[in-house]
Amino acid sequence: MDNILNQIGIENYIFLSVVLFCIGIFGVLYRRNAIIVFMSIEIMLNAVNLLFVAFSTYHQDAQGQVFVFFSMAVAAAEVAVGLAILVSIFRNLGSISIDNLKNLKG
Amino acid sequence: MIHIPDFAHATTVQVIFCFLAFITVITAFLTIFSRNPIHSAIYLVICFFSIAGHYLLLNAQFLAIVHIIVYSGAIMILFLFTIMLMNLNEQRDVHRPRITRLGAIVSFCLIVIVLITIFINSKPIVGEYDSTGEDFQSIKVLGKILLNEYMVPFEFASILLLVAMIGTVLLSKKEKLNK
Amino acid sequence: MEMDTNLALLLVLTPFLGFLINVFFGKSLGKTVSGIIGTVAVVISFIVTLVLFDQITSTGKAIEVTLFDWIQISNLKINLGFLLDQLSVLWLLFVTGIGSLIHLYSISYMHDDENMHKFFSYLNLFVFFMITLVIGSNLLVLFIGWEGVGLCSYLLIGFWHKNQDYNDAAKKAFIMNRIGDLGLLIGMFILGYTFKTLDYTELKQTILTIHYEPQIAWNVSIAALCLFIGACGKSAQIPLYTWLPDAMAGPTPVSALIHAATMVTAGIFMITRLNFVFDLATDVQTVIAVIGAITSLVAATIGLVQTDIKKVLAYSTVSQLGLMFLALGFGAYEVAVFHVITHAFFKACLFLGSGSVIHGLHGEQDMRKMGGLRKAMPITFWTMLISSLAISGVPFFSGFFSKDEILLTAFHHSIPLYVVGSVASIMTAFYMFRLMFLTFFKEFRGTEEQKHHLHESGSLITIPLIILAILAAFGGLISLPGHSWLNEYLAPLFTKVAGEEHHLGATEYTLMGVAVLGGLLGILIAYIKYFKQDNVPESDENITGLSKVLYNKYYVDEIYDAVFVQPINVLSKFFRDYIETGLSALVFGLGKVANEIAFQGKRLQSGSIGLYLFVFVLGMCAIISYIFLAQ
Amino acid sequence: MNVSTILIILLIGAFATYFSGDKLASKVALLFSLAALGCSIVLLNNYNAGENISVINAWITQPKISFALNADGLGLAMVLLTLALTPIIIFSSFGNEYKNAKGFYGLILFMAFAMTGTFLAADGLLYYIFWELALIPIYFIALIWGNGDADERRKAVVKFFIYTLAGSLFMLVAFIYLSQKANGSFLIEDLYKVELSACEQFWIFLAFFLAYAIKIPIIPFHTWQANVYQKAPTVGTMLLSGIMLKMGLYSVIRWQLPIAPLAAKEYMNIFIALGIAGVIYGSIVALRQKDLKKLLAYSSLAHVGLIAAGSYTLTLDGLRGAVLQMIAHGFVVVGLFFAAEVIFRRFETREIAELGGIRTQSPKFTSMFLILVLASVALPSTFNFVGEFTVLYSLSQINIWFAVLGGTTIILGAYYMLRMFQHVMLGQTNSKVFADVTLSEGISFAVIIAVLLFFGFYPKPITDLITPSLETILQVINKN
Repeated sequence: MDNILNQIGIENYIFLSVVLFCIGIFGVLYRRNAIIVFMSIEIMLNAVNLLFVAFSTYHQDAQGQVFVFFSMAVAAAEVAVGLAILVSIFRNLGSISIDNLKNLKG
Repeated sequence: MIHIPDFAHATTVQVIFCFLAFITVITAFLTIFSRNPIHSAIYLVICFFSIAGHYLLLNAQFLAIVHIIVYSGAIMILFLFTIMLMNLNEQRDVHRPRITRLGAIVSFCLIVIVLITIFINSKPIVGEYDSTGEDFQSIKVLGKILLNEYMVPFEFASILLLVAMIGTVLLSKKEKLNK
Repeated sequence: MEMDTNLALLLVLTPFLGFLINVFFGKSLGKTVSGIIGTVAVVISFIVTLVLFDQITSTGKAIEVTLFDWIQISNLKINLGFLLDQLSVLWLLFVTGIGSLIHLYSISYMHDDENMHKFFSYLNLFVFFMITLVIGSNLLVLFIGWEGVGLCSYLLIGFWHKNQDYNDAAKKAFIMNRIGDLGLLIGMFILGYTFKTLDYTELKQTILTIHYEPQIAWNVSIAALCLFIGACGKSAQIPLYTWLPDAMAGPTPVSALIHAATMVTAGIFMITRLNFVFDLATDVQTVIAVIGAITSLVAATIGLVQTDIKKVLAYSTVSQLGLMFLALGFGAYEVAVFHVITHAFFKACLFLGSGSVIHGLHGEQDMRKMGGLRKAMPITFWTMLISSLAISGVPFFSGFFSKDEILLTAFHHSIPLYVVGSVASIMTAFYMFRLMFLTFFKEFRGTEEQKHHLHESGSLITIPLIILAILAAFGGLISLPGHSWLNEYLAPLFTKVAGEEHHLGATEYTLMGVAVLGGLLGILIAYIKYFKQDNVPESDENITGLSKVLYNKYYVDEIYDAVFVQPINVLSKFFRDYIETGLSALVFGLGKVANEIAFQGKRLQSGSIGLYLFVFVLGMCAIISYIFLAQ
Repeated sequence: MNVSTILIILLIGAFATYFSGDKLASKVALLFSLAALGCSIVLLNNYNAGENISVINAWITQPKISFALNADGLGLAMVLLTLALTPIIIFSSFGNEYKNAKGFYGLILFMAFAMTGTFLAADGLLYYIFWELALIPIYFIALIWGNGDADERRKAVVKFFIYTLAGSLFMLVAFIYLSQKANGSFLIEDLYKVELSACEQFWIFLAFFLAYAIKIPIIPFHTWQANVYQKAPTVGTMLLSGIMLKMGLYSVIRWQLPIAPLAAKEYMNIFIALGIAGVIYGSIVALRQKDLKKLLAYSSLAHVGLIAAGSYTLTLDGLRGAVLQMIAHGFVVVGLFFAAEVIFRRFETREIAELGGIRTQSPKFTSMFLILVLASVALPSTFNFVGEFTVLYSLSQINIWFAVLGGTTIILGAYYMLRMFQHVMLGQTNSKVFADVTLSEGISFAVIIAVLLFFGFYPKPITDLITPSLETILQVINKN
């Protein structure tokens, strides 16, 4: 069975991941809505996952996929908890703009 | 260095890759730029689907399925529910000062440039794309690795999910304020 | 050897024992008993001294006693040991002898004081330290005594401690002495590292055998100068003399014992002891002579106009000490020692006599309120008269011989200093007889009540007076010109041929005549001014012109106060109020700076997540570019 | 039996005191401190008989840190000073009532434990631990049982704590650097052997100096001193001035000089000058102090300046004189602070202006106080004279002007001490009643005075004890 990367090239996956990751960062910085920020974080996670899988194929090694598997589990847990926190913030403040979260101000 | 796809003689795989990559990037952008959070969520779902497509392309069927189940199925539903629960719409979105946007764009450009420069600068030596012939990405192989070598982390992952579940329940329980 | 050790210990420790007994049990023993204990302790020392004296004169050998190692310093070892030779035994003789008399005197004199046992304990302690000073075998043991007598002087000047003026005087004496002590210490250091020993005998041997280099000669000169500063402090020479007149605040027996006869001569003792060092430093000897002469003149001029009977005697003491230093400066140690001895006799007698007068007048010390005491106190009068004649240099009294020798020596070395010394002697004769006339002749000028109580003092007071007067009259016999027993006795001590024996030629007789005439002139002026013309010194506010300057002691105290004491006090206040606060503020300032940084840093934590993220991304960019791009 | 026995006794004593309750605490503390003293005397005998009483046990292997207690003559002399003063200090406090006495006395013993450890430790890190450990009890003693306005006191004590702690951190850095050079060993012998360049030595020397200069204190690092002395309870002041200062001085001799000998030689004059500047400065500032304890604090500053100057001469005389003077000063200053406390117990004030006229009421106290004052101004025949003379002599060997300037302590010291004595004790009888010393107060004074006078005439036992170890240290200093 042929390695699919022969036709695509690992570097393209790297570029794609980088771009995706940067979009995630951009989203985090650009938006004030906590939910969108969350989504951006998910994009970043996926960028990394994608790279893992690409390299897993490149090295012909399943370990990379195991990592992705775990990272998905963590992402799921993170989103669940994060959204729960957002809900309770929304309940208390009536808004989920991260500008309102300034209780850590020095 | 940069492998420029030769569109004239593009193979099917290359075409699929370009298409998927295009969708991924565009929807990711749209996720961020949509004013309505629901639209954002929908775009994100599309983005996730295209990533799953990538996985399939890379022959990681199991992960592709899991990805669709977990991300598009579980996580995105959670997002949508939350958005609906909060009744967020465009008006809810706060005004962003210009400086924030500028800062975001600057840092975006900066990090893209930095990462790509690093990548180019590091002069990666791409070896042969060898193939073992074994279908190492099959559930069979993955399952063996996961339950042998990664047994303990696997169990911890389950504990993590359990804890997250309990935490979520506790957090979203309505507190009795001022009583 | 065992015997000698015991004798030496007996000599030293008896007064100390007396001190201990009086300190711990004095109060319960009662005044008279404590007085007797104190006196007996000193008398025992005196007897031991006589035994030792006998031994020394018969064998001619010095006795050395070493008790144990005291201070260890890498290249010199300092023993606690005693050296009993001709000089120390001679000194001991009059220290313990006059000490005994003064103790005896004090039993009566101090009888009205509630703290008499303390007085005697201090006196005994003084004798103990004085003996230590005299018989120490090295400079450091001398220093124990040196500072110890300073301490006793402090305690005794401030004996009436309720009066803060007296306490000031005591403090001043102690501190002035300490200035000298620093000089002495420095001198010791230099001698120590130049010759690797501080022991007299070894020092002498080293100095006599050492190969001379300019460096060593220079060190010796500096050391001699420093030692002389020490002597200045203790023996009240310019510029450190001002404490002695103030020291008259103490009880009169103290003035007699410490501030006239014994302690103040310690400087002369030390210089005589180290004659071999001073002989090498001729420049320093000149300094000593000049300082001695100036001191003697300055003190004499101040003495001319003082009205306090004890102050007159104090300045006279300073003046006489100056004369002794004059002799020391010329290397005529035996002459200085001779004058020390005669001076001890007549000055102790004068002080005790003045004490008797003060006792009789219930504490009055101002001569303007005395007069006519001759009839009421005949013994005091006659003994004081003898002593005054002796100090004035009237022929055949002891002072005549000793003072004459000093002036002769001066004449042989330096005519100007001879003139200065002679003028001081004439003044001495004048003010002593001024004192006599004002005190004992004419009518009594005090209150009626005092007049009513006028009486001769008791026998405990008069007996010492008589003994001292006899000594003052005949003390000169120990060193008659031509047949000096003293010179022969002291000869082993000196490295140089003991002062070329003055052959009594025409010059000498002329000089003697001049000196006698001078003395008589002084007495005559005093007679005319205070007996014939019946002058009484003006009261304080009427004194004008030169005599005001003299009366105020050339304002030296004020000058010292303005030049040394006040600046130090101002500096102290400045340090306390500004430097200390400043330094403290500096340390607190460091804390405040940290606080301020924290406060400013706190504002950076605006709570804006967007900003945090932005900075975070920038930081990440920086770090990864550094890691991957900065090769 | 070895020196760790002393530490164990003190530590057990500290806990036993704490658990014995408020009423018994002082007695238990006294008992244990005396036991420790007895133990140390027995050990001294063994040491003199040639027995090895040092301890060395591996503690942590990587980096190599050992539980090493080295009892040589110098260490033993300092331990004896600590353990002789501790019972006196505890005994002297019997006249006072303290709240929560069990804590108070427990802390005293704990502090004695830490200080003894500092004097014995032969391992850099162990030494550092003991060094810092000693700071904690005194912090609480001064803070909780001190006097004066609570806010002011807290300020002064916290300043002291942070200041000294900050200084010590530099020392820790120096130790870590040294151990890197010594292949990870903190043992003192290994640290002595480390070959350092002149530049490294300079920085190491400076780091040590900062720690010690603050602790000793040498000007201009002394600003904590007067305030803390004034605010701390007298027991705390005694511990601080009598023993804790000596930790700094001892460490100069034990650690700073042998580890960085080149720097010590190179900058000798500067540090001697700093010490002597302290002498003059302290004396002059002491002249115009209004508070008795503050005056004594500044006098202490002057004295330790001289001791430090003596140590920095790097001569046997200087070191020996410094150690002698340390011990002498320890006793004298404890005695003087106790005298201040005795006055405070009766008059409730330490303002010199409000005192005076005590002598007529209490001859015994006056005599004892006077003897202490005289010892403090180094009258010959007191122990202090022996120390001061030796130190001044060593200074005169370096440069005669050092001796002259350092010698001004003789004059200025007499000036401020006698001035203080005059205004505190002499003058017209005070209108307030001053009871003469009680028996227990008298015993404390008598012990101190006896020590001062005995060693004033016969310092040989101590000189013989300390000289060999000082010679060893000098050999290390002069090895290259």
